[in-house]
Amino acid sequence: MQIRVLAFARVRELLGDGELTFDLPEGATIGDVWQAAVDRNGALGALAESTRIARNGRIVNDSLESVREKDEIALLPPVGGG
Amino acid sequence: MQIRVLAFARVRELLGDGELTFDLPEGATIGDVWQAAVDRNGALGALAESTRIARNGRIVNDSLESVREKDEIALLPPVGGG
Amino acid sequence: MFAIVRERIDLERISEATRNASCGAVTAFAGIVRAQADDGRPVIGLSYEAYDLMAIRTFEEIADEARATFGPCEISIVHRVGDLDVGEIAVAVVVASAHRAAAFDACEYAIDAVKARAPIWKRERYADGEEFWKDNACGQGTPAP
Amino acid sequence: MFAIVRERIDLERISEATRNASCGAVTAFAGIVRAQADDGRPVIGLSYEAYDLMAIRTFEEIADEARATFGPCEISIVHRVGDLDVGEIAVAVVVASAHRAAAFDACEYAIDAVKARAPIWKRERYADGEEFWKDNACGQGTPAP
Repeated sequence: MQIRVLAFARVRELLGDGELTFDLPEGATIGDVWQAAVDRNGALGALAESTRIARNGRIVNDSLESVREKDEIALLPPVGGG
Repeated sequence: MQIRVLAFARVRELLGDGELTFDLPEGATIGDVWQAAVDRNGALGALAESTRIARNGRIVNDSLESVREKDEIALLPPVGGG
Repeated sequence: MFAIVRERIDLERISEATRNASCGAVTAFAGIVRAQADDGRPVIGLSYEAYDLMAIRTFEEIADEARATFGPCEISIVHRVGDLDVGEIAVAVVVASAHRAAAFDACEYAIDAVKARAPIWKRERYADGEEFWKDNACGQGTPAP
Repeated sequence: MFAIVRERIDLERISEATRNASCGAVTAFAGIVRAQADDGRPVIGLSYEAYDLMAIRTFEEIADEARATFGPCEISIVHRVGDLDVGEIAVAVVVASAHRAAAFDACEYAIDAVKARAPIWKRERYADGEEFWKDNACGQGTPAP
């Protein structure tokens, strides 16, 4: 299935684009999305501890949560608003 | 001597004007200024406890402090800014 | 900026006049004319008067006290006088500082002090035509006589 | 008003959009682009980006939390994105309330929360041409993988 992935700030820079489409098997999880991102650029691995992932605008705390076609997954490095 | 007296809010209303000139003897005190005001309208007497007096823009705490020609004396009822 | 004004108060303009390139944080307080008195009585507006010279000096003193207590910052205090309608800004305090905690503390200190002792008076005008002087406090100092 | 904007932020306009006739107190915080980084390095500007949809939802949650904690009030949170110059407003929080103590508390709560967890990113641009992402915090939640 096609999963829409948004990437911001330094994660965006490492992935080369702020909006990507990942092709993942049915039943893929949040953890699989992250792994697919790291497969695109291994340098992302160093950001694993500090990156949060949101699914349809809400933070996901369980990397085993599955994703569905049409989900919008966002990769969020440490924030710096204000 | 001629003393310039400013009156504000309800004190102004009781004295009929916001800017008055009192004719007081040399050596007159802050207390004498207040008494001259009460002489103009006895209803001011009820405001004695709540009224403050400033001389040239600074609060005077001693009613025996003397006033001088060209002083600007202000009669200040309870404040309500903001 | 310390001022008594007759015109409409604009928070953005005061903020721009207060902050500089070293200020990362601006805090502001605006006191607005409410449609109801504290007892719920409908209000159509407020009328303010001030002893301008002493009010501005009092604003300066309050700003000095805030800086002595909360650290260096830029402070503006502007109070409007004359007849104000419901929803209009009567007073604005703006503090610009390097960091925000001090800016909040200084702003709250300043508005509390302005209300407690600046020589400014407020008349509440009610929907039924009555009007009354509305006091906050007796100001500083001891009684007059 | 909860918004991510690309245009200049005007505190007065946000204040007018936030307050109503029952609000006697408006408090505001504006975060300004400073000419120096925390380490003193000269800064020529900041660039912000946001995950708009989630940022606005986060602003709404923060406002709900502030109301639950400090009582009823109107809250606006507006953050600007794009390239900002020194002295420009990056973020504004405006709180309108019947009384001022709650308005100050809610405003400070909201800006602290915005900085800690809204999905917004900041790049500091230095006078020497270098640029770095400047973090406040890791946001809410647990690590990704």
